[in-house]
Amino acid sequence: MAEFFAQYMPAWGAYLLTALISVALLLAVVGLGALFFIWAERKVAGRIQDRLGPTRTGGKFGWLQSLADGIKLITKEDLAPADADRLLFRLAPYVSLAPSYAALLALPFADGWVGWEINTSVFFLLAILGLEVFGVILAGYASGSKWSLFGGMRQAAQVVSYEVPLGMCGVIPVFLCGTMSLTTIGNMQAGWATNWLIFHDPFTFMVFWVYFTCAVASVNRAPFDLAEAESELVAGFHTEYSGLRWSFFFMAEYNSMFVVSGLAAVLFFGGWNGPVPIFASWKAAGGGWEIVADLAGCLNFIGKAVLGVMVMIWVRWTLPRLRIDQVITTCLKYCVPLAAFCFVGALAWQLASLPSPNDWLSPDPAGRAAVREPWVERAEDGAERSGTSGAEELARLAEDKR
Amino acid sequence: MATANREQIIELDVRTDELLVNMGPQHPSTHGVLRLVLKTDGEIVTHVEPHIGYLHRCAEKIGENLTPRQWIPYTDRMDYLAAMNMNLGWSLCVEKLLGYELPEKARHIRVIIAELGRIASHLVGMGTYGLDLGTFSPFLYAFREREKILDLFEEVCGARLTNSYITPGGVTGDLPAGWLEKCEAFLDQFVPVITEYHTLLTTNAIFIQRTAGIGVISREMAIDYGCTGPVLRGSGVDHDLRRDGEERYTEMYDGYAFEVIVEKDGHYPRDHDYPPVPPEAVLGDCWHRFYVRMLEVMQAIDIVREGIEFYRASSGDWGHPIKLNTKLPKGEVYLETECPRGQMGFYLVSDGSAIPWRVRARSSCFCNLSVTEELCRGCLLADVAAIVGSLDIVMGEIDR
Amino acid sequence: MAGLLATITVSHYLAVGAFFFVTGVLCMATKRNALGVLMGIELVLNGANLNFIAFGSQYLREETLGLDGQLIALFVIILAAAEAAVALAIALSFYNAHSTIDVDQGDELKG
Amino acid sequence: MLAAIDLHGFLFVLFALTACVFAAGVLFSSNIVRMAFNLVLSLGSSAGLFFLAGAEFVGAMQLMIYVGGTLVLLVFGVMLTAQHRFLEMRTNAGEWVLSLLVGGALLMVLLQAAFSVSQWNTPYAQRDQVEIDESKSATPIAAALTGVRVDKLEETNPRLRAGKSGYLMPFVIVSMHLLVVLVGAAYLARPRMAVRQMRRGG
Amino acid sequence: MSEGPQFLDALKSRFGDHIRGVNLDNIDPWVEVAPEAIVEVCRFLKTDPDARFDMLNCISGVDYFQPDPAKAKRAGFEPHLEVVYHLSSTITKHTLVLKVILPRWKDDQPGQLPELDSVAGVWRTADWHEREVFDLMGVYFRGHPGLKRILLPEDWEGHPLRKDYELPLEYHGIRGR
Repeated sequence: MAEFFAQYMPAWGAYLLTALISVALLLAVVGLGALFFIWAERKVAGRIQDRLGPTRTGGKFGWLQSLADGIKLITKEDLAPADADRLLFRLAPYVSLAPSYAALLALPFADGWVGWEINTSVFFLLAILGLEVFGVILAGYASGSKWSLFGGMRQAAQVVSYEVPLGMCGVIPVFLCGTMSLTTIGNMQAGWATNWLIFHDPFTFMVFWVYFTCAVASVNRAPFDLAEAESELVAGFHTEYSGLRWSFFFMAEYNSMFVVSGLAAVLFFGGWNGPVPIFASWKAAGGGWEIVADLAGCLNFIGKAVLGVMVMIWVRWTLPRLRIDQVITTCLKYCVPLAAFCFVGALAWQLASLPSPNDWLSPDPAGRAAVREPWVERAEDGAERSGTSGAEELARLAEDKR
Repeated sequence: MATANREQIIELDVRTDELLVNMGPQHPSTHGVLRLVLKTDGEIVTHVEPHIGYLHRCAEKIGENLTPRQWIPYTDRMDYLAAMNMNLGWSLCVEKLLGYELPEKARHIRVIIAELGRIASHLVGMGTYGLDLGTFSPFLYAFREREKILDLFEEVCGARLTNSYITPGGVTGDLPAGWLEKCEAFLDQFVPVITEYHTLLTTNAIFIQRTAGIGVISREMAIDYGCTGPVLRGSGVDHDLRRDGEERYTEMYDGYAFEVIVEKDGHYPRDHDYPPVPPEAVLGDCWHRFYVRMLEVMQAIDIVREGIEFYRASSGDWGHPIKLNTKLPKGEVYLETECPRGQMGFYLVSDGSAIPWRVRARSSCFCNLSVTEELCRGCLLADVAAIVGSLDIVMGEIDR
Repeated sequence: MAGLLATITVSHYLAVGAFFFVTGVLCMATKRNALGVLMGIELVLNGANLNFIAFGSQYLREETLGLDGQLIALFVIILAAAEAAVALAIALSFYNAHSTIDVDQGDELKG
Repeated sequence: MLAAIDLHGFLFVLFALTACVFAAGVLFSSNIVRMAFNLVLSLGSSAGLFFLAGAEFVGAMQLMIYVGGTLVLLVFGVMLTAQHRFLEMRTNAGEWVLSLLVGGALLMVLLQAAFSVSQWNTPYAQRDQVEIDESKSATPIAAALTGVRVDKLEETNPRLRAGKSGYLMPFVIVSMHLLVVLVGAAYLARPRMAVRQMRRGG
Repeated sequence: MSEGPQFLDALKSRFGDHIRGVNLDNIDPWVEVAPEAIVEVCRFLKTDPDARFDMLNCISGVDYFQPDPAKAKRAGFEPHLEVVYHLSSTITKHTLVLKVILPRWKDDQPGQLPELDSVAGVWRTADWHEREVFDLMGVYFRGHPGLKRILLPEDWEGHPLRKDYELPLEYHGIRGR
């Protein structure tokens, strides 16, 4: 995009403009996403509970309810308790929101529609989502309230434990595709739904559920919402917060939900590639058609991610909360061993070249082997030139990869 | 299922600082204005001290200045979730002093109303217990049904919460025309709804994990602490005043067929059409208390159905409330009734005037709550909410 | 400043690394809180890591350490994690025994 | 491309400044929780420096293990032992002066060393032309761990190019070390006290 | 309302003079026990195989005092305090009422609370009930594990269920009357 703008203006301006557009778009995802998800949560919860949810504000379905809430929150007094560590208390919501927002940087919305094309984006996403916990811990500590402190401690224990199985689940699609780049992983699942990694083999199917459980736990949603556990800790880490600062925690929470669901969509559900390859030919046509195809892909991706968020909402309004020791045991006793088992299983499936549904449905898979990282070619060149054992090994590696 | 002397060792792997935490009086899971002062070591609660009295409204002192009928509204405000049953207890106590014989029809009205009150009360108990464990939806499902019962109450007496319907000498008015049909219609649609509650709570894996084996009150402990109602029966004590109480109360249930909901040899009387007891559950734990309540709802439905039949068959009138200034004979009486939350007792001392010399209300929740101190020692912070919730207390009744 | 902007070299990375190192050493020297000392160690290790990364970066020099720099940085990070776990365990165990985390009071060698 | 503004330089200054400022914050704050908070930001900024230097995997690793894991653990420890009397432990002024003098001298020496070598000091002219991919994706790093070197393909020295045993041995050593360390940590923090509670069932 | 005479007889023969009277005419018959014997009587009633009063339902205090001197003459009782124990059994389903008569003030000195032995060692539920009686009626229970106010604030003065109680003029700046 920067090159495109550079034709019309100085280079620095083009760069700035590009950056601004990306930032604005991602901020819109955070802001509008939070508005929509809070509204959706209230509507879905209402329906689950035989109520209507918001109905008046903004017309028939209470569309503007979240916006009205937002206005109310902005006008509310921003209180800090007397015992609080003022500086950290004020900073904590931003510390919570920033990583959640930064995670969107590396999340591709369609082929190439990504804020920052980074080769290790799966890893980066998981890493930066883990940082969100700092905001919660700081809020818990700085509030000067014991309930908040409990919330912060619970969150610390929970997130550190759940990062392990979450990472293990994320690794499985990574090694199936041979890359950590989300864009590449998404593109490799082009074609029919059978090419989605969740249907690749029984182990990936199983690991998706482990991933989803851990994702719910890592974004602190019921039944793992121990840090805010209303009936035990009043409101946990955000007990003492009010007004806009309070709402930042919620923006961070909903955004993280969107990010983990989006990650699930890319890792397991083909990302922007629909169950039916309608736009494949458009994409190939290039030019304006390509943009249309990408737009459709983007909507497809957002739809999948929103679906994930909706499932989380559904779960929240259905299940009771676990106890802290049960949360940790669930992680250590079930999630970690299951993830490890699926890891080994999926590895074995791949090594034994066992079939995946795509093999007989579309004999010429669209994606999988198409990705060649640049170094592979250089490695092949080098192997030709030198003929040394190490390079040969590398060439063989590259061959396997194909 | 019944394990004796289960010993639990709680390990404190890292010694942390002891925190003194004030749970309540404003706390989401203390059911009103209960204040628990907790000493915790990390998440483990080492000491609990309940502080009550935040809702003390001097009901007993007020009772010394009012005639028995005037005091009826004050009984409403004790257990405001089962106001009808409170009215009933006080009315029976006054009638016992007066030696009043109740007409047949009034007796059946009272049974119907009292059992509906039991259902309404247990629905709140169930719903708020869900809240304590972090699930919101069953609470609203419970209130949805409770509202229908309150609608029925409203039709009978004009009030939904503080009914003052049952009164010494009978009730304040006959059941309105067509009410019985509405009541039956309600019961018919209510029975299948209970399955929902069982799906969402009783048989839910997380619910069982959170309640089974938690807060175990042994038989002896329950009796020793004076626990009554579902808390007592949840510990396996076969004691229900509707069957074992004194005659003035039990004769109300003459002709009604019901079994006391208590576990015998691993089985509850009605459990053929109910989810089985999970293997993790220990007799006397939170799960059993909850389960007893759920079964009592079902039992109350049957009693109401019977009551409706009896009412239709009965003749006579619905009783005559005593005059406001009826002179009470000199003497003293004590009467306990089986209210939803336990045995609610009223003690009335009369010096021969129309106004009692002394009125005393023996609160069931008061005794049930006194167990927490021993029960919560060594449990986790989250269990405190689960345990206190399973006792199903109403602060209005405790503080009076 | 303008010149600096255009010409980031290995030396600049080394300077930042040096600053980290010195800060870390000072932390270790001055902090009385055991966990503060631990944080100083983390700073020192991170300073070292910066140097490895700088020498291994192909953006900065023609002659680089290549992937060795990054690999060593990875090892350092992992070892730092292990070290933090042990140090934390020691600190907590020290706290259990002495009810303080002031390292100045930890001169007796029994728990 | 976009030569007029040196993005790399700008971001470097940004990250380096924040990293240094927060590192100094660790040193100068006396409240342990604020120290931890400063350390988080400082290490996060240095992860940014890693990204700038092209070590994206290491940068993400820094974020995940260092910041997300180790420091959360550290803060957890802080909270477990955070009594008010330990939250603020001040060092006396004499110690401060002495250590700042020594530290300043050390910093001078190190800076002198950093800028003295001309090879390190000269800007890399072809930087804009560099297309690096080895360090950006994880596979070459993993290959290098096993001794297969992608980045040494152009190496003329056959011993270097052919690759060595790689880092498998250190990797195994580190793994064993980690295992021992975790067992040791668990042992150190083992249960010392046990509260016995009788729970009676009927 | 079965009044098993066997344990009443046993009670009488065992405690003799400590059983001050048995009133079987009242609607709820009651047994009056001497203050010094209350713990022993309760322990006997709890363990006696015929009685098995394992549950203490209620402890109530009743203040027999007519503050209005005009009515006091017709009141028909001497000023005194009664502590009433309502017992029942979950096994035999018996009920029983015990009464202890105490002076309104210890040694007839106003302000000195009358004393009675605590039965908290017999039934643990007595703990809270006795606290309530102490709080509202002003009876000091000797040997109670932690006798302090339960319903009223700990710094409240007076015992409101006494007939001569007057509401304080103010409490922490709140107007009382």
